Order: sequence, then structure tokens, then C-alpha cells
Amino acid sequence: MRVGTRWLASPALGFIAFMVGGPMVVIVWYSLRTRGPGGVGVGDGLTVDAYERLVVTEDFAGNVGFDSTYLEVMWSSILLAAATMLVALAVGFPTAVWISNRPRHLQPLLVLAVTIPFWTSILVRTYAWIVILRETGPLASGFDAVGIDLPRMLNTRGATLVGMVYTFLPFMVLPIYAAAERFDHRIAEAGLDLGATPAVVLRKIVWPSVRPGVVAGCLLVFIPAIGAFLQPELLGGGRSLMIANLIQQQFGASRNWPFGSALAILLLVVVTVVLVVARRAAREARVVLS
Amino acid sequence: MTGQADTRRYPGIGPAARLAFAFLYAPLAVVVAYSFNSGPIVSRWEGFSLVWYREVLERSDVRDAVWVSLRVAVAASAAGTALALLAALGIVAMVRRGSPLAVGFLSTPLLVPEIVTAVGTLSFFVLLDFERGMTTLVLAHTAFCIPFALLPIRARLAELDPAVFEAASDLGASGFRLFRRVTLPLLVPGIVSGALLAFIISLDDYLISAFVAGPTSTTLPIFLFGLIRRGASPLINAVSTLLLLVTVAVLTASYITGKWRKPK
Amino acid sequence: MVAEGLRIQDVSKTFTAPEGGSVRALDGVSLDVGTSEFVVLLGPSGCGKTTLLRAIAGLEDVDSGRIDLAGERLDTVPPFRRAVNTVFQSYALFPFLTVERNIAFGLEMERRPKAEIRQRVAHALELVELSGFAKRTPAQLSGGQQQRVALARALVKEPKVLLLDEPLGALDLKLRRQMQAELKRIQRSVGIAFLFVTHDQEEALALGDRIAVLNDGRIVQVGTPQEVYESPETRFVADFIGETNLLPVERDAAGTVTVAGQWKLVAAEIVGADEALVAGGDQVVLAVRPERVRIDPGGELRGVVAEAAYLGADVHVAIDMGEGLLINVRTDAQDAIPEVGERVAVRIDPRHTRLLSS
Amino acid sequence: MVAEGLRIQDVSKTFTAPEGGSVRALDGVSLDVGTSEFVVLLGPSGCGKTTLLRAIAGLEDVDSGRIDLAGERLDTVPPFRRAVNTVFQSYALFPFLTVERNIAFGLEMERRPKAEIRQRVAHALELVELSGFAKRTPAQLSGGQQQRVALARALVKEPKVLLLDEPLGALDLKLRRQMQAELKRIQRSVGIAFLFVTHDQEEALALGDRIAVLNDGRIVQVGTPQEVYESPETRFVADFIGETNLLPVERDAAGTVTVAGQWKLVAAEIVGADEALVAGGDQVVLAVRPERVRIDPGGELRGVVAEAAYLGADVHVAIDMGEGLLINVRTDAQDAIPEVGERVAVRIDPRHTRLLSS
Amino acid sequence: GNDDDTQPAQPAQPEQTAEPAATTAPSEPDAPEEPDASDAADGEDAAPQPEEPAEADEQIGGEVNLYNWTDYISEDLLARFSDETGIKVNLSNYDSNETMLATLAAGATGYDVIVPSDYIIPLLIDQDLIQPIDAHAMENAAHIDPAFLDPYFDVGRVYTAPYLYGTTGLAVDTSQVPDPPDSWAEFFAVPEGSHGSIGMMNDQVEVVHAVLRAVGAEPCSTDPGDYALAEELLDGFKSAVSVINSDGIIERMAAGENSIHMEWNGAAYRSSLENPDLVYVYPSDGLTLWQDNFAVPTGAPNFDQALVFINWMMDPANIAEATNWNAYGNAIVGSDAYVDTDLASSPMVVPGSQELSYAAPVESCPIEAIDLYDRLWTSFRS
Ligand SMILES: Nc1ncnc2c1ncn2[C@@H]1O[C@H](COP(=O)(O)OP(=O)(O)OP(=O)(O)O)[C@@H](O)[C@H]1O
Ligand SMILES: Nc1ncnc2c1ncn2[C@@H]1O[C@H](COP(=O)(O)OP(=O)(O)OP(=O)(O)O)[C@@H](O)[C@H]1O
Ligand SMILES: [Mg+2]
Ligand SMILES: [Mg+2]
Repeated sequence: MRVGTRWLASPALGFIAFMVGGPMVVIVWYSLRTRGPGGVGVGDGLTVDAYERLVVTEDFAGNVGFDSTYLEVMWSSILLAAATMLVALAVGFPTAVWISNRPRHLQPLLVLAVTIPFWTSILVRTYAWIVILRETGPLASGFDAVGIDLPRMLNTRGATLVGMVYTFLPFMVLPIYAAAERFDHRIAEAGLDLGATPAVVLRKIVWPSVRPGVVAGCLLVFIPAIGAFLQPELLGGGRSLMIANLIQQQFGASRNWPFGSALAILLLVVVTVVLVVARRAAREARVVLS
Repeated sequence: MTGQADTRRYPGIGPAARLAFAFLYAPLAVVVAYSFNSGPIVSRWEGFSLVWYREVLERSDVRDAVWVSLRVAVAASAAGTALALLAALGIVAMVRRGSPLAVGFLSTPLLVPEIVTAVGTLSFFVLLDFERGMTTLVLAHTAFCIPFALLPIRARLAELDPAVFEAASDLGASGFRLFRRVTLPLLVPGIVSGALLAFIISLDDYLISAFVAGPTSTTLPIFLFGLIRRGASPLINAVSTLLLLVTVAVLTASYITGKWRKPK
Repeated sequence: MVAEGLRIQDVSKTFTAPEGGSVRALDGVSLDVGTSEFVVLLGPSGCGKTTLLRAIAGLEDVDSGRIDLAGERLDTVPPFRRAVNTVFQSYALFPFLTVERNIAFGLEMERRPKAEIRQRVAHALELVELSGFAKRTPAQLSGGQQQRVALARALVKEPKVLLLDEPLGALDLKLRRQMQAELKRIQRSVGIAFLFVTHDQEEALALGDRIAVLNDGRIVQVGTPQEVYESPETRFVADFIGETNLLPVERDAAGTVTVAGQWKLVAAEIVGADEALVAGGDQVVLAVRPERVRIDPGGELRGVVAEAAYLGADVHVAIDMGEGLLINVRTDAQDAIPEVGERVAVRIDPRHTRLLSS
Repeated sequence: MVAEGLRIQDVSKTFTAPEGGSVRALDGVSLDVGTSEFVVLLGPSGCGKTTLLRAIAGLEDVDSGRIDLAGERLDTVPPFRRAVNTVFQSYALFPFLTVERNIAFGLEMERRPKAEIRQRVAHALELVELSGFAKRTPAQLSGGQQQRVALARALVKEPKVLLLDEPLGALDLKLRRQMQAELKRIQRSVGIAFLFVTHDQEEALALGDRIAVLNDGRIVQVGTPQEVYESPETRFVADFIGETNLLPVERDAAGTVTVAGQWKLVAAEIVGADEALVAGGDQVVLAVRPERVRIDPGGELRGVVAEAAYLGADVHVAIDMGEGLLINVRTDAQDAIPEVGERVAVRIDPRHTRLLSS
Repeated sequence: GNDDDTQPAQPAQPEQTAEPAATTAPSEPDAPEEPDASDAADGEDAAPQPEEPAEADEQIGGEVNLYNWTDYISEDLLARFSDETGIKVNLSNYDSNETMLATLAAGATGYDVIVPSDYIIPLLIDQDLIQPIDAHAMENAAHIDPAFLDPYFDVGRVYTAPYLYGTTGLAVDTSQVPDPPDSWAEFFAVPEGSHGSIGMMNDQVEVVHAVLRAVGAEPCSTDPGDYALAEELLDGFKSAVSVINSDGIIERMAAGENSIHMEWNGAAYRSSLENPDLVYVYPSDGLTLWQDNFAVPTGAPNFDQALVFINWMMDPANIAEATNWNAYGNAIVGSDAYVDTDLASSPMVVPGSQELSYAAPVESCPIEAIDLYDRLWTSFRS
């Protein structure tokens, strides 16, 4: 029985088509234009210069050739996102499973507890990490007090990762929890009963059962993480440029809107590829499970 | 039987989860603690004081930014949730192949990197000659509120017994009355959590806001970003702590009201 | 009488299955339900019982045929205006409303005056013996109580026909028995027609004034409980309702039937043996209920006890007649229980056998 | 024999309920199960059946008491090292593994050689007659097939005791009957002990070599099906297993018992009437099975037919003896079915009655 | 803790006609216009209320939309403006010239006053993004230091009026680097004691300017050879850097986390209040002198109010309050009288003439240079 007609979806579909489709068309359009006078905005001509700049350069010595500078930025963004995803998974998986094993009435509270940090601005949260990680911060002083000298933490890749994981962890925990909550713990008991040790149960029974949640969580972390820029800036010491910064830079100091648009499209393409690949993985997981 | 396993049996799960919670809350503790710092530099503790709270309450730019953010978040999460609610109902009525497409399409704001959206949206608004301000902020926020609101509403809809709607129809309810008397109350938990989620996301957005905000619409994240630029003072912590307090109060209230509404 | 009741004529409904292909859920179903009759729709899972109820309630459109209620066409009326109500298998109570408000819902939709609603709800609560539970929410009730709220919610609308889709399916045996008696009592006291769906044949026999047996979207037999149990018209009905021994037989031209190569009996002795069956070329089987087979040293059929299970009131014995043919016998537990492996003879009274095409 | 089998001694277990308060799920339970015995644990919902099985499997720790298997202490061993296996009510198959891999799981955990696993899995599949289904996933199987996979998965480990927690609970009646016979066959052929939980008394009677009746965490009676059905020791057992009329009686000093003020019989005639019950000050009731009550014009007890339901093989009649006392009678459907309202007399053979304290 | 955020609490100390100001370097001490006598007539406060326009004009009311760098003007100052003129100020913020340029170029409207830096102004003018306001003709334009009257980016002050100015140099913690570098060349050679603790701004233009100077090239060079040298220099330098971030410099320097940091002079001054070991270096091979200005975007909805605001801000007492708040110098002669003494006497805020000679405004680079900048910067950061 229908509680409505499918036309009810049209306002939302229309709105998204307008608010996502419109800007995307503009971005594509910009990427194919010449630069505006003085580099501000876009000009009237049509060109693929912007795409060419992605891979070809005239180096400082005047040689024209393949150049991977910009692609490397893309690549390091992907690597950072992947690392974030893996660490978030390592932390998020046990957390989600643990929550799903708490008494029923506590679970919603714990899920809420995972999301509460979200209610402070991402800036403030990231800034709090600066405070924690800096050499004069509580962590270092704490260890110092007991005679342990910690290496520098702030302005390292490690700090970037901490900030990234912190920001995206709830996106990992929530979908895995959703899957784990539906997980029938009796099959874990069946595993024990059949001679699997708890560690084996976790690996061979719980893990495959929550895999759709894991796939969803990984996507939800990976995709926004590719576009992250705040954490590498603030925590990583800004020494590794990320694709989002690079794009922003093109619309800002470098005054190359077409190139910025082209970079944006490169980013979109990467995301789309990831989604297509992951969709296949997600579908597999679904087939096995249903 | 409760069907619950004893997690003490899973090696490492408990400690790992506890660590994760410590990880999640350590920065919050720092934020709150340093909001009481009397000194002007966030990271240098100079003694306890409430000066920053006084300043939050006195400074009109802070108030304005909070006010703008709250208005945008309320409007965008309300609009986003309403659209998502209709969409969720519409998606249920779709033929099987249609629904994943629609869901996928409505999720695109999650999938397009923020910076791309930000730049694109600004250019798009300019092209359409929309004056930037509250309206453009709300429009842009509504777009990414929809997928977040859609998630819990659809989840709620999926776990409902469709026979309840049939029962209502069988008992003589139809059209808008069916929606108001049955559909809406049944979906309340999903709508509330969808709206809350959308609200948080809207409240926290920096990048898109920075691009589409107009002259009189500096949101809190934009304001905070500026403050941090200039050298963070515990003012930021005080603002955040106050917001956090409000949040926890709202969440607690909605949890309590949600509890008695919750079937089974 | 029929013009007053529910008349279903030649109703068909085909679904397109999600995987493609189509399912004929109802295939020319015709059925009359009198104004205060208790009719049970009985059939195996997937035979179309729910589909038929939903078609009557208007929750499903039919492809062809028509449905009339009290002489007026029903199938063109939208569900929320039909004078029939449904008790859903899952109860489908509104979880956010109290028991009272659940029951009042239908009357509020009719925009009845407040006072009338209050009074009718109170009456309905009394009928289902839940007066003390008016302020609870469904989650605070047991399964049986929820079931009764669902019943009251439908009854309070005073429908001409009440449709019940396996309303007792989720209850355990004891409670189920108790609710069966309760339902029967309520149906008698309100005097409206009940169309009751079940796949439990014992429930059907205990409740129905008449039973309509449905298979594969078709009604295969309609009759009183005795009629369908004692005189099944098809092999399907015989097998589906109660336990039955279906024994392959051979016929000769004279109309004599031989069972398991051991026992000959003339067709005239057999109750269900009409000309066509005896003469026809179809395969036929002889149906006999286990409780009508007696272990008796003078019996015509001989075999070996394959299994003997004590069931309290009676004993179930399976006797191997050779060539894979088992005859099930149900005897009183007071009789001696034969040992497994023992050679025994059984006697079947031809009056309790039926010849059915297989 | 006992040193070889499973011995449960004085096991207790208390849960703290989530709402606070505590539930004594097991209260000094002792039970022996022989090496190839089929013991059924029967009891109402919540009586502790599952808890006992889980305690044996090691999925729940006990508070006190001990459990031994083949003479060795079992309750201190972690679950994954106990030589017992469980067939769960929900089957608890691994949805992401094929049938074959499900069955192989336990052997893989033992790190058996591949060839051995292959061979034993094939054998187990044969045993449960699912050889053709090795490559399917559980979702592609019917309920009965899933149930058999669960059985095979546990059996392939060759446990000393197989624990089965209402394995047939989710199946429909026909399939259930069929699976009961199947289970019995398999148990005989593998020759290991089965401890089988059910709350269905008919199933218990049909399957068990012995039945242990559990109530409120305590074992109230253990015995063969005949013993518990024919000679229930408590009112609870009489009422729980099968249908029973529990008639209030008066006693006089001479030991004469009067039923419903109408029928006197001397205590010596009654099977379960020991000294204590006849003499004692407790309230006592006379228990008699409905199938042992006969409608007979010459009967000692007179009443009015309150209800008569045709159930196919037999007819259920409720006779109102006045003062709210109903006697249920089950008679053969071949006998004439009395009309509701008819005055009838019933006769009860004292040999089929028992006196029980109430 | 005397820092910017606490200063608004203590408004410009009114040392009326006290000392004849410290060295107001860029200005020739020619027209030391003392605050008008008329302000006494106001008599609202003990403090001088020195704005003639507000007084002369009747309150014109309305509002003005100010689009400014974040936290670059004090609330109290704006509040006072509103009190005196009846014009409500709506403030919104940006974090870089480029962001501001991008939003204006994208067509954003609604702003009445913006605060662009020097090099971005020609672009704004070229694109018709700002309109002439004839600042030179304003009542308070008389106070403008002549050195700021004909800047390269707006000769004759047609489009803009001056706000604050400063330099981008090096803050050095002498407790860690006892021998501070004198030039960019020495800085990029990694001075003793600074390895691994050098802080850079996250500012493509400033950093590339600096490294070009270090290799002896001019900012905005379009000669790829210069960039090859620069890249080589940066390759060696990279490992010495601990952070590239324009935010939080004050904190880091105050806490001693960075031994050397590229920093604006005003920020360096504020850091030095926390860390007395701090010195500010004016590199001898050249440093950027930047000037921020008021301008009015084309199509500003409240043109008149914008002019009132700009004129009001050129009043010596008013602009002095901005200097006190931000610790950057201003171009208004006579404001020294209202500026905190500590500030006025600090070489970090007010450079000596020797230092000032190294500093020069830098024009907006041509597109070709910008592309080279982008590539060098990207390679430095990845
Ligand atoms: N919405 C539908 N789409 C496709 N097929 C359907 C739909 N509803 C029912 N069917 C099919 O129609 C047939 C009849 O279904 P119906 O639900 O009426 O059976 P039923 O007799 O009520 O069975 P059960 O006892 O299991 O409830 C089944 O084969 C079913 O799969
Ligand atoms: N983990 C638990 N926490 C608290 N109480 C429990 C727990 N497990 C069981 N109980 C309680 O212990 C008692 C016995 O439960 P158990 O599951 O053994 O009953 P059962 O006989 O198997 O019932 P059923 O036939 O319904 O399965 C019940 O009252 C139950 O509520
Ligand atoms: Mg059905
Ligand atoms: Mg149980």
C-alpha cells in the first residue's frame, strides 16, 4: 500500500537538480573558458588550456613536458583520505560493535554520544587538537611529568591524521553500528559453539556480517576526506598541499578560475570512480547477505 | 532471550571502544576547560575566569554570527527535512528500479566535494543574479541538508509495518488526514533525528557558507575562522561551550520526548 | 439472504513478480458470505487468501470480476469508504495512540460526535474485555491483548463484514485456543459476518460455519466443516485438511478396486466413488483417515509396524505395507501399543473411504 | 551409563533483569542424560529451558552447581572447547556462507585436513538429505531445509551431546511433523544423546525417550512420555501436558471423594491418591483427561452442553455442570455430536483419574 | 595580557597635546593637525570626540555594509560611529584579498565599503568593481600623510582612502636564534638554531616574493630562470620548516614554538608582548610594505553612508583607535597623539628610516608571473 505517490519526491529531486546540477554545469562551463582579464573570473574564449595545465608544463628552464605536480597533489589527497579511512575503520569498527553490544536502552545514548562532538564547530574541534598536541600542551606535559619525552606531534602527518580521523569518525561508526545493531548475536554464539574462539568469531562471523556497514562507512569517510583541507593546514603544519587547498588557491591567489574548475572536475571524476568501484563492492556485500 | 552476546568475549573491543570515546571527548574537555582561561591565548593557562563568557554576551558580532547561524540552520534544516520527508514518501511509492536512482540522486550533495559545491554554487547564484545573503545561504544549506535528513526518515519508514497505513485507510482515513494523523506521528522519530542531523551539519558548515554568504550574513563558522586567523582567544572556547550546552540540553529533551513516543 | 451479504463473483488478480514473470494470485474466485455467517478461508501459504481479503477491503484492485455488499457494488469504492473492516495479522495498531484512541480512530474519521465516540469505544472495550486498559499504549499490552484491540478497533465501526487475516497466527497454542473461543463468542454476540483467513485446518474446523478451501488462487471446495473433512472432493482437500492415507489402487473393468494388491472392494461400497472415477482412465487413490483404520488381527491388509509414537490421548502407528507404502493409523492410547517390527493386520471400513482422482 | 553421559547437578542461575530485580532462571536443576538417550526438556515460556541449554553449551555461566560430561567437569571449559553442540531455534546459520561452508565451519575450527572435512561434510549432507543444496546460501533455502543445515552443522562435529533449542518452533504443522520423524530417525542412526527443548507437549510426547518437565527454573517431573502423561505428579504437569479436566472435590474423613456434589468415589479407586493427599488438609483436585470422559446416559455426572466443536477426527464438547464448572469431553467424531443446550450425563472411569494437590 | 582583544576595553588614551608623537616614519612632520577644538563642544565624554563631519552633518541615518578582514576593526569604534552618525554598520568578513576579489568578481553585491590591499586595487579598478569616491576631496583627506596621497595603485586617491599599513618581515626569537638573519637570503639559508622550527606564512604571494628577493630577483619576475633558482633554494629549505600557516603565528611565537616566523609587524608586536625575546627583522634585501584601503564597490547600495564612513575613519582620533586595536600604523597625520605610547615607540610598529627604506609596496604581478608563482608554491608545498 502506498502512503503517497512518487510525485512527492519531485520537489526534492527538482531542488537537488537545481542546486547541484546548476553549479556543476557552471563549473564545467568555467573549466572550458579562457581566464578573465587579470585572472579574475573567466573570459569569453573557449579553450582546454585548463586541462592541459593539469599534466603539461613549461618548466622554469623553458622545456615543455609532462608534469605531475598537480596530479601528485590529487594523489596525496587520495592517500590521506585512504589513511584516514583505514584508521577510522580500525577505531570505528570496535566502537560500533561495542555499542551494539550494550544493553538496548543504552545504545541510543551511546550513539548520541558519538555525535555530540559534532555539535562544536569543526574549527574549534581542530583547534582543540592543536592545544592538545603542541609541545606545551597537556599531552606532552602529562608524559613529561612521568619522565617520558614525546616526539613532536603537532605539525606532523600524524597530527593531520589524528584530526582527520577525529572529524570523520562518526561517519564510520554510525553505519557500522546500524549494521551491527541488526547483527544477530546468536550466530556469534553459534560460532563459539562450533569451536571458534572469540577472536575468530570477530573475524569470521561479525566482520562479514557488518560488511555492508563497513563499506558504507568507508565511503562516507573517504569521499569527504579527499576534499578536506582544514586538518592538513592546521594540524599538519600546512606542508602538504591538498586538492581542496589547491582549488581554493586557483580561485584566490593564483587567479585561475578555469584551472580551478578543471581541478574540481578532476576531483569529481576521482570521487565518481571511487563510487563506481565501491558500488560493486557494496552490491556484492548485499548479495551475500540478503 | 535477549539475543545479546557478551562482549567481554571479544578481545580488545571494550578497551578500543573506551579509547575511542576518550579520543572523541578529549578535545571537548580542552575546549571547555580553556574557555575559563583568564589569559588571552587559548593554549596558555593563566588562571580561572569568566571574562570570555562575559565578552561573548557583550559582543554583538558574536551574537550576530550565532544568530545568523541559528536562523540559517533552522530554516535550512526545516526546509531540508520537509523536502526529505516528501521525498522519502515518494521513494517508497516508486517502482523498484526507480528508488535507488532517486536516492542516489538525492545523495549527490554528499558526494560532491565541498569546495566544488562552494565555487559552483556561488557562480551559479551570480549567474542567476541572486543577491547573496540569508536566502542564498539557506538555499545552499538546504541542498546538503536533504540527504542527511533523508537517511533517518527512510530508515524509520523501512522499519514501519506498512499494514499500519492500510489499517488507517481501512478505518476511513485518506489523503491529508491519513498523512497528518498517521504518517506524520509514525515518522516523528525519524523526522526529529533527520532534522537534528541536518541542523548540526548546517551549523557547522564553513566552506560553502563562506562563498555564498552575503554582507549581513556572517555565520558563526566564518566568524570563528576569522578569529582563529587573527590568533585564537578563549572567546572561541566560550562560544563553543555555550553552544555545546544548548545542544546537550536540546538533545536530552528530544531524547526524553522521543522515549515515550517510541513504540516498543 | 445473499443479496444482503457479501457476494464475490469471478474475481481474478494477477501480480507481476519483482523478478519478472507473473503470479495469478486469484483465479476466478466466487464466494458468498451471509449477513451473520462465519466463513473461514483456508488454504496453504501463497494460495491467495490475503489477496482476496485485500481485494474486499479495497487495498488491492482486482483485474476482473465484481464484489457486491448488501446488493451494492463494492469494488469501485475506495478502501476508506467501504463498510468492511479488517483485523490485520500483525494487528497494525497505531503505536503512538492509546488503546482508547486506537479504537476511536475509525469513528473520528467518520466525524462522529465526541459523546457517541466515547460511548461506542467504551462498549467495544467491554466486548473484548479490555476496559481497564484504555489508557495504555499497544507496546504495553501482550500479544493476545493487542489482538483484541485490533478486533475492537475494527468492530467499533460496525462493518457489514469483518475481515480477519490470520489474526491468531502469532499467538501460542494455549492462547490461540482461548482466543478462538472468544472470537466465536464475539461473532455470535455482534451478529455480523466474519470472513476469517487461516492456514491452520484445525482452527478452520473449530471456527467456521462454512469453510472455503483455496488453492492456487481457486476455490476448490466450500462447505461445512463436516463436509470438507468427511467428504473432500479432491485429493488436495483430503490431504490438506487433517491427516489422510492416500492409497494407490488398481481398478478392473467390473469396478472392483484393489488396494496394495491385497484388498479388493467393490466400488459400490465406497462413499465418494462415482461412475466417472471408477470408470475413468485417471489415476485414482483411496483416501482414508488414520483414525478410521483399525489394527485388527482379522484385517484385510497386512504389514510391519515401522513406527509407533505415543501421543498421550492416542498413538500414532505407521505400518509398512511393502513397496514403500505406509499406512498411518491413529489408535486410542488405551489400546495396546504395537512394537516396531511387529507384523500386524489392519481393517478399513469401506464406508470411511473415498475414491479421488490423483 | 551415567558416568558416560551428561550429568547436571544442582545448577542455579540468577539474572538481574534490565529493569532491576532478579530472575531465578535455574533453581537447583539436576538431570542426567544417557549416552544415546533422547531427552526432551518441556516447559512453559520463560521457565529456564534455554538458560539450561546455554549453560551446558557454555554460553552462559552458572552461579552454582556443576555439569559433567563423560565423567569430566564441563562447566569450567570455555564454550568453544566443549564437546557439545547446539541447534539454535533461529538456526543461526551464517548467512554469508554456503550450506557446505556452514557445515564445514566447525571442522575448520578444529583445523581438520581438507579431505576429511570434505568427506564428513558430504556425509552430513547426505544424512539430512541436502546433498543437492551444498552450494546454496541459507537465504535460498526453505525453513525446513535451513533447520536441517543447522542440524548437520552441529552433527558433523560429532558432539557427545547435541542440544536442540526448539528447533522446530518456526515450522508449520505439516513440516514439523515430518521433521520430528526425521529427527528421531537421525538420532537413532547417529546414536548420540539429544537434549531437546520444546514447549509443545505433543512434540515432547512424540520424540522423547524421557521427558523432563521444567517449571519456574525447577525440574518438576522426569519420566517416559507415558509416565508424565498418565501419571502426572503435580497439577502443573497434568495441566501442562495434554488437556485435563481439573475438578474440585470434597473429601470426608472416610476418604471418600465427592466431585461437583454429584459423584462420590472412594479414594482406593483413584490411581494417584496416596494417603497424604486423601488425608491432608490441602485443597485437592481430581484430574481426568477429556478423552477419558464419556458421554453416556447412565453417567454419574449431569450437565448441559455448552459448546460442541467438530474437529475432524474428534469432537470437543464442553459440558456445564453448574456453578461455573465445565467438563471438557473429547469424543470420536463418529459418535453423534450433541447439540448445544442438550442435557447429557457423563461417565468417568475412576481408573483414569488422579488426585492432585492444587 | 595586554593584547588586541583587551584593548577595546581601554580606548585610545587621550593624551591630548602631550608629546609631539614618536617618529611617524612615513609621514613628513609637516601638518601636525591637532584635534579640533570643536570636539570639546560635544562634551559627551571626557574623551575627545573629534569628528567634524558627523557634527556638521545632521545625522543622515541609514546603514552601511562593511566588508572587512576578520577582526580588523574594533566593535567599539563602529559603535561610536553609529552613535555619532546614526548610521548602522553591518559587518561581514573575509580572510584574504583574493576571497574578497573572488566574491566581488563573481558578482556579489550589497557591500558598501571594502578594505582591499594595495596590489589588488588595480584589478578592482580594471574590472570596474570599485567606483570613484574622490577621497582626496573629502573633508578629512587633509589629514592624509602626503606620502600616502599618490600611491601607485591609485594615483590621486580617486578610488580609495588609506586605512592601515604594515610590513611582512621576520619575527625572531633571540633566545633560540641568538644571531638573527638580516636578509631573506640569510633566512632561507636557515640560521643557526632555527632548523625544524621555522614558520612560514600560508601566503603564496608573500612567500614567493621573499624567496625571489633572496635569490636576488625582483618580485613578480617573469624570468623562469629566477624561479629555477628559487625552487632550488626552497628544496633545501623545506626540511627546516615546521609549519606553513598564517593563522596562530602570534600564539606560536609567544609560546616559543617557532624560532623564526614570517610575520606582519603588528602581529610581531603583539607576540612580543608575550615573549620579550622577540625581535622583528626588516630584511635588507627588501620587504613588502602593504597598505590597506577603503573603497566602495560599484553598485554599493548606500553610497552616501559609505562616504560618511570613510571620511569619519580618516579623522586622526578615530584612525588612532584602529591603530591601537590592531598595532599597525596609519597614514593620518596627527593620529599619533591618540596612539598608545608603547605602540608608537615600538620599532615593530613604527620602523626606523633605515628599515623603512628596505620596504616598498609591491604591485600586483602579471598573470604570467602569477602562474609561475602558483607552480613554485605548489611544488614547495607538496
Ligand atoms: N504485491 C505483490 N506483488 C507480487 N506478488 C504478490 C504480491 N502480493 C502477493 N503476491 C503473490 O500472490 C500470491 C498470493 O499471495 P497471498 O499473500 O494472497 O497468499 P496467502 O494465501 O495470504 O499466503 P500466506 O498464508 O503465506 O499469507 C503469492 O504467490 C504471492 O507471492
Ligand atoms: N540475559 C538475561 N538477562 C536477564 N534475564 C534473562 C536473561 N536470559 C533469560 N532471562 C530470564 O530468565 C528466565 C528463563 O529464560 P529462558 O530463556 O531460559 O526461558 P525459556 O524456558 O527458554 O523460555 P522460552 O520458551 O520462551 O524460550 C526468563 O524469565 C527470562 O526472562
Ligand atoms: Mg496471507
Ligand atoms: Mg527459550
